[in-house]
This record gives sequence, C-alpha cells and structure tokens, in this order.
Amino acid sequence: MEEKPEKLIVNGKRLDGREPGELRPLKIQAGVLKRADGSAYVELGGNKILAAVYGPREFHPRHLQQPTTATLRCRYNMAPFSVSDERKRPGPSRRSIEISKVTREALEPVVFLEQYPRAVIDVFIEVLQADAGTRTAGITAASVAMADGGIPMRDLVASVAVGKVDGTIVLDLNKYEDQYGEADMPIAMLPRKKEISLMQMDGNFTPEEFRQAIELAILGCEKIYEAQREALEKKYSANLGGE
Amino acid sequence: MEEKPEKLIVNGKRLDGREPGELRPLKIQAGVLKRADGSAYVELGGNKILAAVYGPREFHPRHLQQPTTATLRCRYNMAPFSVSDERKRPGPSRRSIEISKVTREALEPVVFLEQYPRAVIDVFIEVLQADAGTRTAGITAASVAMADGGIPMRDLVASVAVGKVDGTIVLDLNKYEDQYGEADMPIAMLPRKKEISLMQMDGNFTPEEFRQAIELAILGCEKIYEAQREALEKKYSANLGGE
Amino acid sequence: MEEKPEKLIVNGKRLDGREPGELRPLKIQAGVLKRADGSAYVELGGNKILAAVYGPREFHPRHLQQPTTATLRCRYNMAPFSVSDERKRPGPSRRSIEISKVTREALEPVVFLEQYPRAVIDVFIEVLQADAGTRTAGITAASVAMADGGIPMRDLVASVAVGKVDGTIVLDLNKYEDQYGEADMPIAMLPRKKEISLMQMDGNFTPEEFRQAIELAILGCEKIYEAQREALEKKYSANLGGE
Amino acid sequence: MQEIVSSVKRNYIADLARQRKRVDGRGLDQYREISVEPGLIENADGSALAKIGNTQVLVGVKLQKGEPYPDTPESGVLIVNAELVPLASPTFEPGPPDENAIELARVVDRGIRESQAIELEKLVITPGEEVWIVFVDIHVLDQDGNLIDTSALAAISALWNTKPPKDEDWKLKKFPISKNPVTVTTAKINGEMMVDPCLDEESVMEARISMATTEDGNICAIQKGGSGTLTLQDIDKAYELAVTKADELRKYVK
Amino acid sequence: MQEIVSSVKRNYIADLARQRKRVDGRGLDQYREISVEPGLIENADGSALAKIGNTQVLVGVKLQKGEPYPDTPESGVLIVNAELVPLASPTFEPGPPDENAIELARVVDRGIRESQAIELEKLVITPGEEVWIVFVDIHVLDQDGNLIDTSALAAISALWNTKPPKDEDWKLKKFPISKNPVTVTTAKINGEMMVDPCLDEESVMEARISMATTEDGNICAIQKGGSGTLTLQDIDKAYELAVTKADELRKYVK
Amino acid sequence: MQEIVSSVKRNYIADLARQRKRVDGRGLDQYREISVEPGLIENADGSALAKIGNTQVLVGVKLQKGEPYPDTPESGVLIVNAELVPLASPTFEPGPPDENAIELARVVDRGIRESQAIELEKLVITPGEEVWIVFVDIHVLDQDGNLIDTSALAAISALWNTKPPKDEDWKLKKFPISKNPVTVTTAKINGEMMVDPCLDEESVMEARISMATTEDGNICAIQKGGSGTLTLQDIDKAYELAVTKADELRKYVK
Repeated sequence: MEEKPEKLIVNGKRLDGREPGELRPLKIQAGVLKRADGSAYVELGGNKILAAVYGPREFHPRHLQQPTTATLRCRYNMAPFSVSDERKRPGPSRRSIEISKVTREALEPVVFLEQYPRAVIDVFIEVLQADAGTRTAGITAASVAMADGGIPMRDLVASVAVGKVDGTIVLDLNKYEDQYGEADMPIAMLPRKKEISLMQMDGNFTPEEFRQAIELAILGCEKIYEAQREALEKKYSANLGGE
Repeated sequence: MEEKPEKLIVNGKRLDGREPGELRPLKIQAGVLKRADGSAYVELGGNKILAAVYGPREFHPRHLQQPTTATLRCRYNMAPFSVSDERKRPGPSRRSIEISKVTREALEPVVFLEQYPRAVIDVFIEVLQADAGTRTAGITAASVAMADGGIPMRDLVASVAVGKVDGTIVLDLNKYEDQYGEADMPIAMLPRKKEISLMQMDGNFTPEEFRQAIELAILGCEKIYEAQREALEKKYSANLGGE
Repeated sequence: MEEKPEKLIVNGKRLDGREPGELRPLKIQAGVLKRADGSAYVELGGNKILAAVYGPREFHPRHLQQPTTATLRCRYNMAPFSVSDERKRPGPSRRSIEISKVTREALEPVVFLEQYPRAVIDVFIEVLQADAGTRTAGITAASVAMADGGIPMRDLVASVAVGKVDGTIVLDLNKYEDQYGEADMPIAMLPRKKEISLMQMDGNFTPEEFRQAIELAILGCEKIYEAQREALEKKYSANLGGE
Repeated sequence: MQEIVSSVKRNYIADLARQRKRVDGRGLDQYREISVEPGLIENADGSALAKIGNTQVLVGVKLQKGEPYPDTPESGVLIVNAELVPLASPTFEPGPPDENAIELARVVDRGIRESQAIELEKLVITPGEEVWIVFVDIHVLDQDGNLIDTSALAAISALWNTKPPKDEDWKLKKFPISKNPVTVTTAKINGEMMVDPCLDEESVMEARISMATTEDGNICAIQKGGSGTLTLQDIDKAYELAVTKADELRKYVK
Repeated sequence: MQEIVSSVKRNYIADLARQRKRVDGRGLDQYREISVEPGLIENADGSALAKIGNTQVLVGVKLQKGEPYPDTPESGVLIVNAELVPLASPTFEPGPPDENAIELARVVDRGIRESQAIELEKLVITPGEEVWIVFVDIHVLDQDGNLIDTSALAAISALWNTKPPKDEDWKLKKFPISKNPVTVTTAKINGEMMVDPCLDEESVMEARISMATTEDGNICAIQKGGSGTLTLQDIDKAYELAVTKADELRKYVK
Repeated sequence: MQEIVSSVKRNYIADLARQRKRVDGRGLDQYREISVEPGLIENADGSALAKIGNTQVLVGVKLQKGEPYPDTPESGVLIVNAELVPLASPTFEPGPPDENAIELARVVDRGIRESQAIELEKLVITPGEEVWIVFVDIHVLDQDGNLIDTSALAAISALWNTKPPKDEDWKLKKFPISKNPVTVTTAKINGEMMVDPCLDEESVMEARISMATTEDGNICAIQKGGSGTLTLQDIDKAYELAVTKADELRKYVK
C-alpha cells in the first residue's frame, strides 16, 4: 500500500471527490449464476462481489438438523487475487471466519427459518476484488441473492460502513480511509423497521461522533436498500419479459 | 533454561533442599469448577494443573459406541503460557498425544466402565504451569476429579516420577533434575493392590537401580494417595457442612 | 539428481543398455502380505512397489454407500525414504492425490463393481523405492493384487509409460529419460480388448510421434500382461501344492 | 456456545425480564461477583485469573522476539489467541479454534489494540527486522456466561501485570502499557437490556452488544452478536451501561 | 463433480448420442457459446473471465518474488491452483481442494508448462536465490460442465492479459508469454465422441479425454478421465477434434 | 490397533495362557521366526526390512542437513516417524499418525536416543547453525502383532546399515553408530507373561511392557501399554525376559 496521504479530506471533499455522506458508485445485479438457487453481483467502488444461495435443502449430517427451524450457514471467502497486495492464501483465515459469523447473524433476523424445519440454507459470498467494505457489500449482495432465490424474508438487509476520517464522520470508507482513518463501523440494517442486525466498530469515537455515525449509516443503508430493490425489480421484469 | 549446575546433589541434599525420597510441596483441591461434572486442582512444586471430568454421557458419533462398556477418553493439554521457555503453540503435539494415551491407560483399570455401556467419560487435564512431572501430577489430579464427579471407581490412581540424579535414586524430579539427570521413570499405581498402571522410563538404570527406583515410587505414590484422600474428604465434609 | 547427460541415446541404445522398445528388468510376485485380502509386489528397474487390496467390505460412513454398485477407492503413497533426493514428507501431496484418482479410473473398468452394491473395495499402493514410472508400475501391481484377492474382474490392467528421448520413441522411461526427455506418456490398457483406461501425457509429440508412442505402449503392456499372468499362475500353483 | 434450551426455561427467563428481574436476583445493571488474581503463572511474563460469577478465564502473556508485520516495520506485534478448552464446558470440543473462539480473541484484541493500551512502537528492537511480539493467550477454565467481558478483564489485567523479560535486548524499564480499556456486554432479552448475561441468559437472549471504552468515555471497539436485532434505543442504553459499568470493572484491573 | 443421475436422463442422453444428437441441439463437434473478458480484476496482475455456455471461470494472475525450486535455480516458478468454491455448484464443498480441484489445476498447469508458453527462464532476479513466482488462481464461479477447457481458456487469456508489476526488480518490457496452447475436451457417450460436454453430459459420459495443443498442431498435454475406457479409434477422433477446435478456441484468447 | 474380538477367541487364548500355552504352539519365552534384510532401499542412506512372524516393518534412514535444536546447538538431530499405512492392516486408516503410530515412533526413538546408540555430537557441521538430521522412517507393511519390537529391530538394523551420504560436508569415515539397543515386549494374558505377542494375543492381552536394553543389561527405555495393570512380579519377569531375549534379537542386527 502506498504512503499515507497528508490529508484525507480537502475543502470538505474526500480524496476520491465524494461528499462525506456520499456512497461510492454502486451497481447491483440479481440472478447472475445458473447453478445457484439465487445469486447477486455487487460492485461498490472497486469491490466486486458475488453472492449465491443454495437451499432450503437437506442438512447433512442429520444430527446437526434443528427440529423446529432451518439452519442458516454463511461463508465469506476472498479469491486469492482479490487483494491489491500479496496474493491471499486460499482457505479461511481468522478474519474471514469472524466475518462469516457476523454475516450470518446480520441475515438471520430477516429469514423465516421456522418455515423449513431441519433444512439448511447456504449463503456463499465470494470477494472477487476487494476495495474496503467487503463485509458490508457482501451482506448487501447476499440479501439480494436470497430474495432472488425465493427465500421467504421479512425484509432485505442493507449494509454499509461509516467511519471517522480527519475528524469527519463519513459514509462508505474507501481503502485509504479504511487504512488511515480514525474509526470504522460496519452496520447492517433492516430498513423497514430501522433495526440493526450488524454492528462492529474499531477506532475511537466520542459519544457524539458515535451517534452521528449511526445516523449517517441509516441514511447510507436506505440508499443501498433502494438499489437492492431496483435490482430485484429489474430481474423480475426481465423474467416476465423473457420467459 | 539456565546452565547445567555442577552438582545436583550436595551433601546428600538436592538443590531445592529436599531429601532424595521427599516430594515437593503438594496441594490438592477437589471440586474447583462449576460446569464440569467433577474437577480437581493440583499444585506440586511449580506445577499447576486442573483436571475435569464430564460424563458418563452419550457418545457421538454412535458407531464409536462400545456395546458392553463405556469408553474413557483423556486429553492432556498444555496452556501456551505454561512453560518457562518459548510460548507453546496451541493444539496437540506428538508428546501430548502420547501422554494422553498413557494417561488413559493409567486410569482405565480403576473405572467400572462396564456399568455404562455405550457411554463416554471424558477426562481433560490442563497444565496451567509446568515444572517437571506434569503427566504424573495430571493423573493424580484426574483421579481426584473422577472421584469428585462420582464416577464409580475401584481405587484412586496415585502417580509420581522417580529418577536418577548424580547416581542417586530420587523421588519427584524437579526441572533441573529432569533436564540434567540420568534417568526419569513416571509411575502410576493403584495404591490398595500395589498394581502399576503406568510405567515409562528413559535414561539408564542398572537392574539394581531399577528395582530401587520402583520401591521409592511406591512410597511416593502412597504419600500422594494420602493427599488425594484428604482433598476428597475435605470436599465432602465441606459439602455436608455447606449445603 | 546428477548433471544432464549429453546424449540419452547412443548408437541406438539407451544409457542403461536397453533397446528403445525394451522394458527394464521386471519381477512380479502375488500374495506377499498376510493381512491384506490380496497383495502383489512389483520391481521394475529400481522401482519397488507393494499393492494391497481390502474388500469388498462394509462402507462407512453409510451415506457414501452407492445403492447399486461397490465403490472403488485407491490410494497411491510414497514412503518418505523412497526417493533419491530429499526425504519426502509423509502424507498426500497434490501429485499423489491426482495419481490416486487416475489409478482408480484406470482400474474401475475391469472390476465387476455391480456385484457388491453398497460395499467398498480399497486398493493401497505403497512406493517403497521410486525410479520413474511408479504410477504405471503401481497400477500393474494393484491389478495383480486385486486378482490375488479374488475380486471378480473382466481382465487385468497392464500399465507402462512411453516417451520421447533424443527424438526417439522409447518404452518404459528410466529416471534420466523421465527427467531429461521430451515427452512422457503413461498408459494403462485392458489387454484383451486393447482398450485404454489411463492416458496422460506431457511434453511434445507431433501427431506421428503420438501414434507411434501408442503402438509401442500397446506392445509394452502386452509384455507386462504376460508377467502379471505368470505371477498369478505361480501363486495359484504354489497354493495348490502347499495347502 | 449454543445450548439447547427448554422452552420452559426460555419462558421463565423472558417473563422475569418483562418484570425487569433476573434468574439470580440481580438488577439489570448489576454484574455478578468479580475478582481478579494477577501473577498466578510465574512461567508467563504476565498473567491474571479473572472471575465473573462462576465464569473463570486465565490469561497469560508471553514476550518473544520475532519479525514485525511488513506494513508496520516500526511497531511491535500483538497477537491475541483464545482457547475454549473442553474442560470449561460440555459444549466445547477439542480442536482448532471455532468461530466463537476466534470472535472472542478478535474482540478482546480490538479492545486492547484500538485503545492503544500497549505502546507497540516502543517494542521495536531493530526496525523492520526484529520486534517484541506480545502473545496474549486466553484460556477459558469455566464457562458460565459473558466470556467476552471476563476475557477482556483478564487480558488487560495480565498486561498490567506483565514484567520485563530477562533478555539483554529489552531496554525499557517496564512493560509499556498506559491505558485501561474495559469491555461491557449487554444482552437483550424480551426487549430488555441487561449487563453481564450469565449462561442461562445467553442461551435465551435475542442479541448482545459489547462495547470497549477508555477512561475518557470514548468508544474504541464494538461487537454485536446473536441472531436478533437492536433498536437505536437499545444501542443508546448499551452505551450508557458500558460507560457506567466500565468504571466499576476498571477498579479490578491491577 | 459426481452427480447422481436418474436412469431416465441417462437413457435419454445415451439415445440422443446414438443418433449423434445432443441435449442442447448442438452437433458433436460444436462448442457452446464462448466468451472471454480479460482484465476484470484490476488488483491482479492479469485476469480473465471465460464462459463456455453457462460455465464461468475467473482466473487471476499474481506475480510475486520468491525462491526458485532447488532443481531449477535459473527459472521462474509457475504455480497453478484451483478452487471449486461452493458458490459454483451444489456439489462443491468448502475445504481444501479435493481430487477434482487438484486434477483441474494440474491439467491446466501442464498445458501451460509443457507448451513453454511462459518463458520462465526470463523470470529470474538472482539465480538460485530470487525469482518471480507466477501464481495462476482458477476460481470457478458457475459449473455447468467442461471446467477443464473453460479454466484452460481463462488461464491462458489471463496470462496474455498480464502486465508487468510495479516493482524495481522487474526488468522486462512485458510479461514473457509467447505461445497459445488451448485444451479441447472430448467426451464419450454411448460410444460417440463429442466435444465440450455440458454438465448433464458429463454426468452420464463413459470417459473424457482432454488434449492441449499448440499452434503447430503438436500435443503438449493429455488427460483421460472417467471410469470407462477409450479405443484407439476414440483417441484418434479426439485428437482430430482437439486440433480443429483449438483453432476456434484460440481466437478468444486476448 | 484395537480389534473387536469374539469372546470365544478371548476365552480360548486365556485358557491356553492358564496352561502356559499359546495359539501358535510357542513357549511363553519364545519369539516367532525372525529375519532382517538390510539395504533393500538403495535410495535411502540406510534401510532394513525386519520380519517377526508375519509382521513386516521396513525402515529407511535419510541424512539431511538442517538446523540443530536451540537447546542442543552442538548435536545432530534424530527424528523418528512411523506410518501405519492402511496397506498393512484393515484397521489402519489413511491420515496423519494416530496415537498408536505416535507412541510407536516415540518408543523406538527413546530406545535409540537413550542408549546413545548414535553419537549425535559427531553430526555437527557448524555448531548452532547446521547439523545432520537423521530421519528414521518406520513404514509398517504387514501388522500381525508386536510392532514395537519389529520396528525397533528394523530401525537399529537400518542405522547399522547406514552409509555416509555423498556430500562434501560429510567428514566422517562411517555413520557414527556404536551401540545395539533392542526392545523386548512382554504381554500379560490371564496373568501370564509372554514375549512377542502376535495379533490375536494383543487383541486379548491385559497389558504389555516393552523394555529396551543395551549389551550390558542396563535398561534405557520402558513403555507400559494396555488398559490393565502389572504387579511388581510381572515387571520383574518382564525385565528377566527382556535381557535374555535381547541377546537373541541382537544377533539379527547387521
């Protein structure tokens, strides 16, 4: 990674030209894979992320089955070539195992798991290219993939990070801001009820900054939510037209 | 580890002031953990060792169940910070796998395994601090933990090492004696019937030294046995008083 | 490995004195192990290879059982001391996993797997000493071991490598030819029907060389086949005489 | 950490929560009994045994020389590892750390790292070549709930207990620790927020949120857990509890 | 890759084959639709997404400095790895590469290596000490049959897309690739040989044979797969198809 | 190594033992037929195939340069490894060494190491930096009981068979081995002590005790195994057998 820039915010604008409360360019596509039961592709800045859903399907081995509910499993994985520095060794890292866990906990609240006792629903997130904010973009993609796959859901889950950079609260940190900023707080939200299903943070927030950051995250998630719904509508109307 | 001392026995006394046939300071406590079905804590010199017992409980996967007897499993494990030199990497080593095996074989003869067909009894030994003789202190602790957990037993198992240092047969080797001595022989015994359930040895014994060492080990195990029974009586009387 | 020799073929002969179409000294013995259900030992040049067969036997875990056919499993393994250069670390390598797969696919066509639904047949190949051509010698050995173990088979499988060395198509490459030659093509054949069950190749063949190499491989497999049958006859007649 | 809970127990604890009561009679903002015993492991460079109720966690610190990370050549290295050894709970299995052990280690790590409690830049021997590695090993001994707070408390206590290693490359007078971050976990049960969940409460909670704060009331790390959600009010409440209870916990450090 | 196939499907596909027809209406010597998109991953030094029908494979190339193999001190290192991530198929499982992933990586490796497509001897920094390692990572995204040809096509395309890394130790003007090997897989179903099997065809085929050839029509790598056999005529047919279809596939490279 | 034994077999063998008889007609102090074939593996620096009855163990020795252990900078390194490959027994499974393989390797290791059979201090190239590593690989080929004695016999024979490697850093005339430890295992069945248990006997024995002794009758290593106990008389008997049978076994070495 290159040298730390002297300032990350110049004249109220971020180094990539964004306002503090602005998302990076966002593209969401639903239904991009043939074999998966549901799938989605998300680009957010330089992030390129695929998500796929399989299930509800039979859960092996049987002794892991839950008698009154389906089990949701999530796997967040980075392709070896997805990072700008050294090739990432294949296989799970401690970081990816933790992300897989919080991703699952971010998605569980919206799925009607009780409709499929004993079954399993698998969510796979592949980071093809990483550019800060992969876990939140992955959750955003996974939730579209689940909807694309017809998994019964209460709501979508929209997810984005907020943080503090040069003392300013900003939305959707890029790689430099993530690396050199003072705080990073990934959040996932159920947009309709404004409930939080993922919240992590590291860095340093005063109480006021913390509250300001949450508010900005809510605005960000609402923008993400809109793009998620557009992607799903586009897919459905294409299907209606095409088939 | 420091330099080798010139002599390990001076004027018939060992460097820590002990007689050849003397144990290090010994403390045994039964019932020290809440979640375990039985537990014990042993301090012997600088050794600090916890043992816990779970079971008899259902054995998964089922195809490993033994139709006419319970299965005893033992796991000896060292905490990463337990050793005086470099941090020990977590996870089983070849050494700890062998110790787990001989520990199980040292304990099996006293357990009425046939009373619980298909079940499993788990014994976990955690070395929190190591100071030579951890495997024997671990067996001593495990046997108290099993009694504390109400596992039906023929007898306790008492265990201690003997060895040869500067040509003298000594009881309960300390770290220097273990490192620089000429022989080390860990032994476990069923005190009532004076039967041996663990015997390992490495170094060099003449036949006479070997016999002398066994006799000293028997005396040592008897002292251990006494302390084990005291710890259990203390626990039982505390329970009677306390509840 | 030593320096590359200047020429690998001198006056039409190979460095070990062989004609291009000549096998290295070959020895096959059936029934060399007591515990295995069938076994064979093959020496081909410096290769020393043991194969053993267990089964048909019950297949655990059950969910892997195939309802209408037996499963064939093969495991090719090299002893740590089998190679002339550095000690090989124990355990499967990517190379040995691929060889195990193509070995299984080379043997499957001759086994009447449908006679033993749900069962498993295990073939184990141990390379005790390696000298080029271990995979083909392993298949040759495995097929004799299966016959020795009474596995019902359509035919034996005979296997040998061909290649290109100094522009000449040769049979049964030795270590130098394997290392410094221009092409290597291991082949396995069902001799009666002249059908190919293993074919791999790397290097460089013109179309003509490719066809010439296949023809030479067929001749080579026929010689191997003869030796395989002799070994089995010797075993049977010994059994008839001895028991 | 998942335990199957009978619906009877679930209803009982949820009903209590509705009345703002708890299984063991505590108030919603009340911790179980806390104790910290530093220095138990002489073989370690620092150690502490922390107990919150029946939950017991032993943390040992080892200082060793090694290479810095390539992207921070002028900084020592902090490595936090957690072992959920099967001695501590019938639900822990032997084997490499599972997602619960990894999350525990990483949450404790972030509390220490982000508060800049350890002055890592002082732990350099030769920049870019050799630095001190601070191994913080979390060894869970008895799991009766709230492993995060107990482990964080044991870890920061063990670090404050850490003595300089006997090594000629060590040039500092003391181990360079200067801050005192503590972590407070609040669980949500039947909509009510309560600190320091015991195991029974964890087995029925909708979600938990752990917040590490420093003496100045700033937040340095957060981790939400559990498969339910939190409202913005829940998060406010958790922050309020985190700051007030942190002062109480901080007294046990050292 | 094994899928359990109903005997109905098996009979249907076999019957079609006897009539020299295929499930999706193609001729026996016809590939599905092919596309190659190079340069998709800016973080990689080279990349390409190849599609054959619904099968999608993404390959990324990373150049890194490292040690040469002891027996080839004056040569760069080529490492090909394949991940069959469970996103791509309901039959793929998470975990280390299984025999199918390993075979796939090794077959693609041999096609590149044996054709001497990369001039590895140019990738030496200090002989015997430091060389460039070419990591070719095959990431399968959607598995609808014929992973070998799709992966080989993506790999050679990604290598042709590879740009010099920004590193002062890199002295060449461009990445030293000079050949264009492509791999053609022919499946045998009911005795008939047909190129580019889709997943349904793979599930019923007796055997497959993959041949990598270079522009001059020479063969540089072969791999037979499947539990059936091939006659000499089958192999002749496969070679004939390999050479004619290679010309077609080669157009998509770059 | 555990095999499920029918109670019929168990009773039969136990009854025989009470009469001081054995399944294969041997005396209690009698080994099965023994043979040792050294030098079978030319690729190894030393090797030997040992057979005791139907049990066959092949041991290969490899000498390689590497680093000494930090605490013994002036000593070569001995590494003993055992593979119970599934070819040798229906109960052996592929995979990393289990507790039986590890115990076997460590018991053989101790017999060699504690007898100081190899003069490891002669295997130093540069003190603290580079030494010779002696890899002793135990490869079990046919398991019909008493793997410990068979492996120990093969190992010491392979070490006596070891030739200097062709390497300019090797300065000694021969491989520095000077002692001849052998291991004798005695099993206890129905209270009777008998040497060299075959597989059927191992499957019913209460316990076993293995003793490695040197030419002078001193003991250098002991390992008790099995889930029963030994009386002091049993141990005396085992020692007596260990010394007398060692002389017999020692003749097969070299």
